Amino acid sequence: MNSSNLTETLCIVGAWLVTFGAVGAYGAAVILRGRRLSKIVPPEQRRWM
Amino acid sequence: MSQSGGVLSDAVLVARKDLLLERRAKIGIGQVLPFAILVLLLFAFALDPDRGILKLATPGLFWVTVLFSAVLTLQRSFALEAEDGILEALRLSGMSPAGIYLGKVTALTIELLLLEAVLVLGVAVLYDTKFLGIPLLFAIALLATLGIAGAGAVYGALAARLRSRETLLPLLLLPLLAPVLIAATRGCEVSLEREAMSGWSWAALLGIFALVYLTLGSFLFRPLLEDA
Amino acid sequence: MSAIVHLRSAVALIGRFPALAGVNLDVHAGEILLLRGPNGAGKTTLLGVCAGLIGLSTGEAVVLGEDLTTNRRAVRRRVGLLGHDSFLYQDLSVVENLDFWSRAAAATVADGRAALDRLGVASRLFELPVHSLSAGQRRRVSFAAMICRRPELWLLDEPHAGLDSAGRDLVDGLMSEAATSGATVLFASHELDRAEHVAHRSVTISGGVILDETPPSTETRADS
Amino acid sequence: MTTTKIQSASTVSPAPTGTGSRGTKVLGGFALVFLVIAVVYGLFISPPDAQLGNTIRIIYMHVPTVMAAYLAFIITAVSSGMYLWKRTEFWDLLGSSAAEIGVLFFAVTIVDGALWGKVTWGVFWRWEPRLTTSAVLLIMYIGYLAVRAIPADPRTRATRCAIIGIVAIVNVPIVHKAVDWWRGLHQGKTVLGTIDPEMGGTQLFAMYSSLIAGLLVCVWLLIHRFRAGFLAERASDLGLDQALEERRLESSPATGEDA
Repeated sequence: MNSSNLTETLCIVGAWLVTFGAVGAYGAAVILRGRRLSKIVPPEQRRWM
Repeated sequence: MSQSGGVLSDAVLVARKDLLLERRAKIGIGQVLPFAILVLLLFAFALDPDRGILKLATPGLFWVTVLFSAVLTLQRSFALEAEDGILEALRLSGMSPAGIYLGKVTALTIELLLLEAVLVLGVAVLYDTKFLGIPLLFAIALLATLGIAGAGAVYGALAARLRSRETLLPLLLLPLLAPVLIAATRGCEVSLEREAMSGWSWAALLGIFALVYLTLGSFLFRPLLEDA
Repeated sequence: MSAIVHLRSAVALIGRFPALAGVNLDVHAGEILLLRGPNGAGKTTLLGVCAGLIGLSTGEAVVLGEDLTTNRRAVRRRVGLLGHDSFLYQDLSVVENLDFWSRAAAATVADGRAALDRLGVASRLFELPVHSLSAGQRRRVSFAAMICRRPELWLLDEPHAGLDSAGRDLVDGLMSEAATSGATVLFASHELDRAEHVAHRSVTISGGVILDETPPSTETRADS
Repeated sequence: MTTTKIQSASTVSPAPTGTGSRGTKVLGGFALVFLVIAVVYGLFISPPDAQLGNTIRIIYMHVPTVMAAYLAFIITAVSSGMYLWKRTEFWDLLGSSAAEIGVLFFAVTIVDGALWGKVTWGVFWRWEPRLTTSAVLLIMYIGYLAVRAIPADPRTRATRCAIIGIVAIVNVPIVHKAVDWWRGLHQGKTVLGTIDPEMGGTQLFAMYSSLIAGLLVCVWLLIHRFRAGFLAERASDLGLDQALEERRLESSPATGEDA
């Protein structure tokens, strides 16, 4: 009983952590990549709508 | 566009050329077929035949073997077109891309069907399978093979010029063929009378798969030949 | 006379490398034009552009009256390209290759056989697979597969390479014959002595541009 | 500062130093609000489900991610078709960006599904139709990314990817059908996949807010990824003018090594 409750809690917390962790890490990687590339590309070619 | 001939005559020309190449080089008979039989033997070693697992799993093992052999056949079939500037020559020839595609698919289907015929004999002898529901078995084999060749020719052509084609083609193709594996295996189980459900709905699914990919391939082969 | 090949500021990229960096070139009907230049100058790319195989990223290209910037496919059946590659199936025999390629290009099997005769391919070789031929013999078969389509524009990349002197004479003869019968020949060669003898005119390509544009005129109407 | 003539209604400001813009900031803000609501309601306020118990809290993550993944794959498919028609860089970049995001969300979906399975069935994996289908589809799109990663001429690479994008999406319903029939449909469709209409008010609220948050995050990521891809293309173009110059200089003498 107790151990199954523990598994349940772990799995629920795990699911949220995996989701937020993976999406967050990907988002951070994309944004950092964008910043790095922005330093190379001349400003007139990076005007966003 | 192709002024003379048209899609069908181009397809016949390409299919006859491919079958002639197989007759001359004998890669299918000399290498792919022995490989397929070897896989059947290995399955027998891996799954102890005395416990009856082999018998239960026969349709699945058969189709997995066919899929692996199909990957090899496809690789060979499109490696031929990628060397010696053949792809440029095909583009220069003015043949319709859909015709070339359908020709490749026809030749592949015939080669794979022959391979399956030999494998069925192998299964019958090695695994002691009894065949019932022969018409269904034929329909399943034909439609599944058309689907494998139809989808395979698209990805075979796409991977042909890549340096990593040996690893990439199975990665791309096998997930795509998962429905074919499921439907063909289940359909065969029905025809071997292990399942109660009607097998013709599986044949219909295979038919839809084949139709979808033959249509798609006929349209996609032009950009594939031009730019991929 | 209008130009069979008309290129203006043609830039062609191979990957991201500018193999052609702004080519201006006119080739006139019935002309035999020699393309000279060091390795990697862009000769092969230029021939590929004329054949409609390689697209331009900028510039104009009109070949045999077809605008290649809008449609590269229309020109293909009307040109014959002899490249570095053999364009032959190695496992098929000589006649099987010729039969396939002649029919693929909407010519007849008889055209293919005639072309083999024309190239002096001995009939004892007909049934041999292409991979067992010598380089020179293979070159003759490739050449036969090219001329059986009766191209209006011949694009030859090193047509003399790998041939014996009899073969080279034969190629020169074929080029002259083609030009007199109304076709146009554009060929790249390193065999300058021989090539300059057969060519009506020559241009040098280097670094992806034509160095000596013989017609000084800027626009299409070069000569009348 | 550099005053470019293409200043739209947005603020007159220097060129951005990254892939962000006012639009993405607003979008990201909304996404953040919904995410906070989703966390508060999904993890704390909403009660356990009558049937699913506390595992419904995994579903609050599972449904948004799978929906975001399908949205991304649909964008990839549409962009692939549009690329083959229009042949513009825009559609190529949009399609490949969406495919990458789709794979991300789909992988997360499968992990969430397995965790849900661990609680519900006691095992991480069962040959349950939806899990199986998802695994097959995920590998299909991993193949797409593998092809994308192969260096090639931009047009060639874009064409290859567009073809795979089209072929893959066509396969989605077929895989679904095949796997559903294969397993004989013993898992109810409402459990994993769509929203159960029987849900209570706070549960529904938690579900919808996490769903909206998921889709907003997906679009936000897509815009950033698209811009990063665009910048990467411009960065590799940078050499082009220079390469053309260098190429023309090759024609000066002393470089010829005639045979």
